[in-house]
Amino acid sequence: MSTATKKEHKQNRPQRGGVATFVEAIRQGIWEEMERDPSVFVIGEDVGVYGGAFKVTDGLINEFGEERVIDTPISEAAIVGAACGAALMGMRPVAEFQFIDFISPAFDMLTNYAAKCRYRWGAGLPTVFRGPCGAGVHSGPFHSVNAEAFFLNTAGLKIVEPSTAYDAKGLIKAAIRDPDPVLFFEHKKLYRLPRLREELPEDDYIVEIGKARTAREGRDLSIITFGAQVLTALDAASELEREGIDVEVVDLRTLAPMDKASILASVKKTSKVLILHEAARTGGIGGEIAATIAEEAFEWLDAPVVRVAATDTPVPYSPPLEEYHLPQLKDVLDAARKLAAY
Amino acid sequence: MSTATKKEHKQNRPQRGGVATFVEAIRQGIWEEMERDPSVFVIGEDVGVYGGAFKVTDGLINEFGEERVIDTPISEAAIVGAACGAALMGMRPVAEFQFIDFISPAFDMLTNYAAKCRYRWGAGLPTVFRGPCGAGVHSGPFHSVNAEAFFLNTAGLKIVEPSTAYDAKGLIKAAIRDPDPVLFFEHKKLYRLPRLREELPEDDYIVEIGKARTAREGRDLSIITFGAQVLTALDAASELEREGIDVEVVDLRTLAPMDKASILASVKKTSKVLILHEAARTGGIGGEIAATIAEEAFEWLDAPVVRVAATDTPVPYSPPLEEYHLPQLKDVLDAARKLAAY
Amino acid sequence: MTNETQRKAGGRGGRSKASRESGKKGVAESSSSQGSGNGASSSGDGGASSLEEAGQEFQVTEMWLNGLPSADPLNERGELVCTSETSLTPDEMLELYRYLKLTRVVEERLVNLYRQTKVVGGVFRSLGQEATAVGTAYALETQDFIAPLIRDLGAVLVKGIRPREIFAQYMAKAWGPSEGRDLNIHFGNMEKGFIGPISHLGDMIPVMTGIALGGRMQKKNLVAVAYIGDGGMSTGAFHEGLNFAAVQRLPLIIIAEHNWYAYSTPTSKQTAVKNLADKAAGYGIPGHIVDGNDIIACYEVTKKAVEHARSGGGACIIEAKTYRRKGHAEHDDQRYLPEGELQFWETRDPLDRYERHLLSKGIATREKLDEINADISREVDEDVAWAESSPMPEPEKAAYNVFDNSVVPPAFRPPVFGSEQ
Amino acid sequence: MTNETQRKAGGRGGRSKASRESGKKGVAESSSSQGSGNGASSSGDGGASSLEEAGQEFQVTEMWLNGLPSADPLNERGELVCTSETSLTPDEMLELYRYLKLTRVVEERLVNLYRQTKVVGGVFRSLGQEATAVGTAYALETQDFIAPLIRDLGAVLVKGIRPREIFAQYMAKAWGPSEGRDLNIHFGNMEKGFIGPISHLGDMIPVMTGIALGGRMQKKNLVAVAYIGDGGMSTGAFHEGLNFAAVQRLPLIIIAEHNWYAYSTPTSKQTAVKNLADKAAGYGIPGHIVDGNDIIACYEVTKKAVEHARSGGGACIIEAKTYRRKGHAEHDDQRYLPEGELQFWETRDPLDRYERHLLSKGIATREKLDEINADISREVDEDVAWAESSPMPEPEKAAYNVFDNSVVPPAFRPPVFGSEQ
Ligand SMILES: Cc1ncc(C[n+]2csc(CCOP(=O)(O)OP(=O)(O)O)c2C)c(N)n1
Ligand SMILES: Cc1ncc(C[n+]2csc(CCOP(=O)(O)OP(=O)(O)O)c2C)c(N)n1
Ligand SMILES: [Mg+2]
Ligand SMILES: [Mg+2]
Repeated sequence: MSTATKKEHKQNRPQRGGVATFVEAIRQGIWEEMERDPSVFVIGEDVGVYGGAFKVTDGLINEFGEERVIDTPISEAAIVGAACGAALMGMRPVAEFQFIDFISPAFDMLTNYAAKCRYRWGAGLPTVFRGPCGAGVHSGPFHSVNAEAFFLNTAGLKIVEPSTAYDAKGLIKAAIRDPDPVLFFEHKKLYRLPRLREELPEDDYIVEIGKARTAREGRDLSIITFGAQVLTALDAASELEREGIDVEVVDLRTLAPMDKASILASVKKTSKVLILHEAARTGGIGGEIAATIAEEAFEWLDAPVVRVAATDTPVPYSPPLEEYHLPQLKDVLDAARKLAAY
Repeated sequence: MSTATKKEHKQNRPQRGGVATFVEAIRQGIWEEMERDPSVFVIGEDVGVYGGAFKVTDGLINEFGEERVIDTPISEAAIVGAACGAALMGMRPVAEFQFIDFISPAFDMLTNYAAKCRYRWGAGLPTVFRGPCGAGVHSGPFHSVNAEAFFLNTAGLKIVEPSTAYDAKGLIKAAIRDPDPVLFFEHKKLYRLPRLREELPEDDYIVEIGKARTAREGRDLSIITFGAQVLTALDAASELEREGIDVEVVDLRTLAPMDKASILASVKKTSKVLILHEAARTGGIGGEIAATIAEEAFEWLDAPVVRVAATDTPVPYSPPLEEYHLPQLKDVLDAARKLAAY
Repeated sequence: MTNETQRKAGGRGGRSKASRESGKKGVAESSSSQGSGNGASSSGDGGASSLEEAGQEFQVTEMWLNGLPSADPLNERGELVCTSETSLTPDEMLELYRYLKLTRVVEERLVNLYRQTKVVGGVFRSLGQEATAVGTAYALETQDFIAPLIRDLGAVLVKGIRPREIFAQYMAKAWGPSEGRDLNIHFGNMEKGFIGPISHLGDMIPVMTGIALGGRMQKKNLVAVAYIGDGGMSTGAFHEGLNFAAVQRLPLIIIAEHNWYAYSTPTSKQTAVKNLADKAAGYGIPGHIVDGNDIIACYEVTKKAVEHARSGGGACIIEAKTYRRKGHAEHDDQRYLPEGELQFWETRDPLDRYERHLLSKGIATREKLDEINADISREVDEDVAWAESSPMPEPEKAAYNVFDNSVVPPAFRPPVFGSEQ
Repeated sequence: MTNETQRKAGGRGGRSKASRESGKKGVAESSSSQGSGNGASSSGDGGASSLEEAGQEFQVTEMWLNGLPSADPLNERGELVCTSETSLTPDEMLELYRYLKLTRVVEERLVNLYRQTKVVGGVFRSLGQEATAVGTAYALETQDFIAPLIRDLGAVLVKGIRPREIFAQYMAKAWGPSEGRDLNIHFGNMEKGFIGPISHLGDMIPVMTGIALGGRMQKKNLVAVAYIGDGGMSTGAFHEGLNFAAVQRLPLIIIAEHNWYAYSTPTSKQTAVKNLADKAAGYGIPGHIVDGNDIIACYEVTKKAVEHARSGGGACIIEAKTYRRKGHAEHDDQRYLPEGELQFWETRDPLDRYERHLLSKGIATREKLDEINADISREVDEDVAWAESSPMPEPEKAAYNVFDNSVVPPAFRPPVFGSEQ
């Protein structure tokens, strides 16, 4: 699939803040943390001279050298294991998966070693495991995964997925400073999306892990979502506004530990919930969200909890098939209208 | 942890039916399928002369030889990959994980190769991946996992977990005859539990994959569960009966594809639901069940959907800690009483 | 002399006895299968580590010579050709040419279609390394199986997959073998002995171990050939799969394509061995080294390995030294290449070289080759047209075939509030 | 001669030049680090594959001799002792004895406690292979790190972990280092350079690669030692971790404990190589072979490897040939053992052997050893008493420390209907 292109070289130090794309915001965040803290280093496949498949680490090697920007063999389990070992020594690794699909060979290292170390003997592992996730760019079954649900049942892993440039920078910096392992998922569709270009503060800032964000205030129903689907939700909201339906959009930002308080607050406000995610419906994170609501906000509900998600198949390659598989704006509108009318 | 003991040798052919334990029922099922179909073979670590860590494959090598009972190196990814390759050739492998905890190094092979083959190019893989799961026997963080939720979001894998000897035999036989990959989880606590000894039919039978079972009829509330927790649910039901609470217990048996119809039928009958599972609460399969109910049976609900599960930690080793972590009878009773009183 | 000292030592050193002997055939044996193997792998501070230690300053000869025959096969005019010792008939050699050229032409067409944005997703070229895929696959029988890499289009064509299937796949069309569900060569054809790969590198090694295992159980006398890159060999799946095959003495042949890069990563950052074939020693199997740009040498070494495997000799590794002249995919700017490297490899182009071989050895006339090329263009034109004429898949088709739909229904999008309301 | 022919060839063959030379120290070098290495690994159809091909009929000498020094070190009376060439002082040799004996005694105590059902879970013995763990670990400095296997209790004790911690762990007590959260040696102590393993075999190799990587970044001059079994080397994690360490030339030493079984699986079903050290060749690093029951040889070979690694020489594999005399765990009936195997290995018990060595070489008197043993019993009695006096953990403690609780609250069981009602 087409990743970064020749034109986009930004070998040099990124500016501090200023107008930035989603990818540039993450690059700024990592760069600033490496300047701030010598124990921070980057490790992964093709992250050095090449600057990463999506150029997230572009230029870092020129600034920080091979010692702190490490190209590895094609060995995801070793990347995770080595990151954990280095973290035990007091380093703060930021490990890249070239695509989040390739986190799966490291599933064991993440869920059994990284996740359980502090619990077993008090050894916290300040580690970040990041990479491009998500579908919608016709990359087929092996370059499109949304992996959050694979890890949600394993205590000890934080999961973060931003949807704005501001949050991306603030959250990657928070993740790097976090005392525990953080899985940081970046939807590849957002990296260079003009719509997400925004002015970032010059000064150092972080966005706290574990806190959702109200992307849009509304009274009639809540769409609870995250990542690239926040944009679908916002588009649906403006369209529904014209129909007199006032939609609130909650951007979770952190998927584990989940911000239950914000979810429940929104539900109690609107009494109707639509959960939207890009991964397959069955076994997806929507189940956890719906269960939490059905359990803790039952009395406030005026309608069934509705999930809009991908169909229960792998992510197909061909555009018409992928479009059928993925949740579309029309699916959200349809569900929202039925919910509103319920 | 203590697995099988010297006394238990059953090197010879098991009887057809008769009174059998849970482990013996599975052994009977595999044995009979190997007799019936020469393409069925067993592959895994120590499954040959040793007969498997829990003796599920005991004696098979004497009967069927090294060609069809294959001891492998400690290579779970290779076990799964080789099983898939052999299945492409028309064989029907039954692969054992010594403990289901060790399925994690094969997560990639299972979710990316096994699960997607038919969808990608029509090559169905009749494969069974089985092994002992579950906690409660003080085996610590790495010999106690309940892994169903790891796989629930990956389309293409069936997941089965029986709770009786009859079902165990009928389901392992159905799994071996199934045209698609089946993950078959056997709770190690059930293997030799006297309570589960029962008379099995002499004749060949299977239990259909995808169908839940009503383990107990009731009017007041439904406990939806599976595996070893079915016993906890039944114990709770009899205790609550004395208090005049009539509990229905649904044993899912198959976790994917889930028997929604049976779940919804029970909910519509009792209007109150308690979901019980042994894995950690957050991100567990209970979320999917609760979401399905909140979405499709909302109008029939008279109370919040309650989940009783393990706490969100690894499985600790020391008995008092493990007891705190795992759902206990008292937790089920407490939740059921509150639900009934709601 | 220990491996470290080898790694430090410079100079070209001498060729090993083994490789000198087999030099005529462009085939060497590595330390793993040779007492004198260490000679071979200590021969010059070659390849990877020379690039590494010279800080990316390119050292053509050492990089190239390392582990390979002492002398390139040359024709009378002193031009680089292919090994002349072969059991191939002239007709077979022409067929081999046809596949080699076809591979190049199909890929060039794919690039055109890509530029016309008719290809969905990326195009991954094998420019400069086509001889490895074509030559090795040509040594197989119909009952044998291959699991190629994305860059082994040539092997797929040799196995009988038609260009139209490839074009349709790349264009995500309904008539493609995966009906638009997966991309490029990600499909399979059991009748033709072709198991398409998945993206996750290394995973096909255990799968091909299973193909060989199943084949043995069924008394099929087949050989399984799995292609893997210098990068893919670093995966755990590669290790587990090959180790298991070696223990079981299964007929699994690993074609290790040493094209010097894994995406942007040079081999020196992938492994500390000199030759990928050296890895065979860790599995107790033989390792062979061949000039991957000498199509006849590739055929010959594979032919022997196949016979050996088929007769119960077990697994082996064949390292083909070649070079990936294009970037990882079309978007890759190759900024990581050292000066002069590309130019050197252009002079070793496997197609030019084989053409020269056929002509100067009088195996074919220019006219004959033109005929073949014209024929190829015709076929490719037809197949592109066919593929373009294919419709895109019906959206709803996406719901089918997750499971056998006679057992489990298709995965349609459920109605809001579910099927129960 | 290729590996196959090696595998088929029978007979003992001659020792390799390398191993003959280093024989005095009970240390041989394998093909991976020796030009003459193939000699070593072709020396006799030894080890695994002899057992395999003889259909489990035991062939002591070949199994034993394969890859090892030609001659066992014997004392005047012709009894088996340890290598006499050593830099160890008499006091150090007595300390070494203390650790060796302590390991044996602690394990025997654990078995008693197990029989009294005071141990929760299983007991995994290292009976007969204690010298490997103790001898290799004794060669390390305080700043060095180890990741032992479950059977390397001896290494853990050498690293300064007290028996009481082990007893408390096995009994799942609150005073145990993991406070009852994990079992046996599944804990760690960064100050003492001890990283406890997890159950998943192979996973500690990448982790120790990271320890070495982090140590280098921090300019700590440390060496990382990872223990792995004949079985564990078959895992993908082992391959990925060691390969990465080799590429980075990190100071990682792999102690490959060749104790002939992985649970019930013989080495012949685990790998097709003769010597585990042969696997070093696949990583471009040296491999060494040592008599794992000769505690001094284990110390010496590790000492050299550590110096080499510390001075920038990169990773290596040390294969220790030893034997697991007990079953995988207490419940294992060892039904899979060939006749005579146990008996043979009893005669090579590393503790008897070292005691004999110390006495017959006049390094220690019987009285001195008795003194040490009395001292050990005293310590072990005390520590068992201490551990038994520990309470079991408070149930609620189970909720703490999944995350840093100053950031994320403990994971208590939530109230029914949730915190919101
Ligand atoms: C397990 C895994 N990790 C990462 C990737 C991403 N990736 C795709 S191709 C590639 C480089 C492959 O290099 P090599 O194995 O040498 O094959 P070549 O492209 O040179 O033919 C990488 C890293 C992958 N496909 N699989
Ligand atoms: C990845 C993985 N698979 C399976 C197991 C189960 N298991 C525990 S110990 C063991 C045998 C280990 O043998 P070896 O590596 O030779 O070590 P030894 O017990 O001989 O010291 C097995 C298969 C495991 N712990 N990890
Ligand atoms: Mg390559
Ligand atoms: Mg062992």
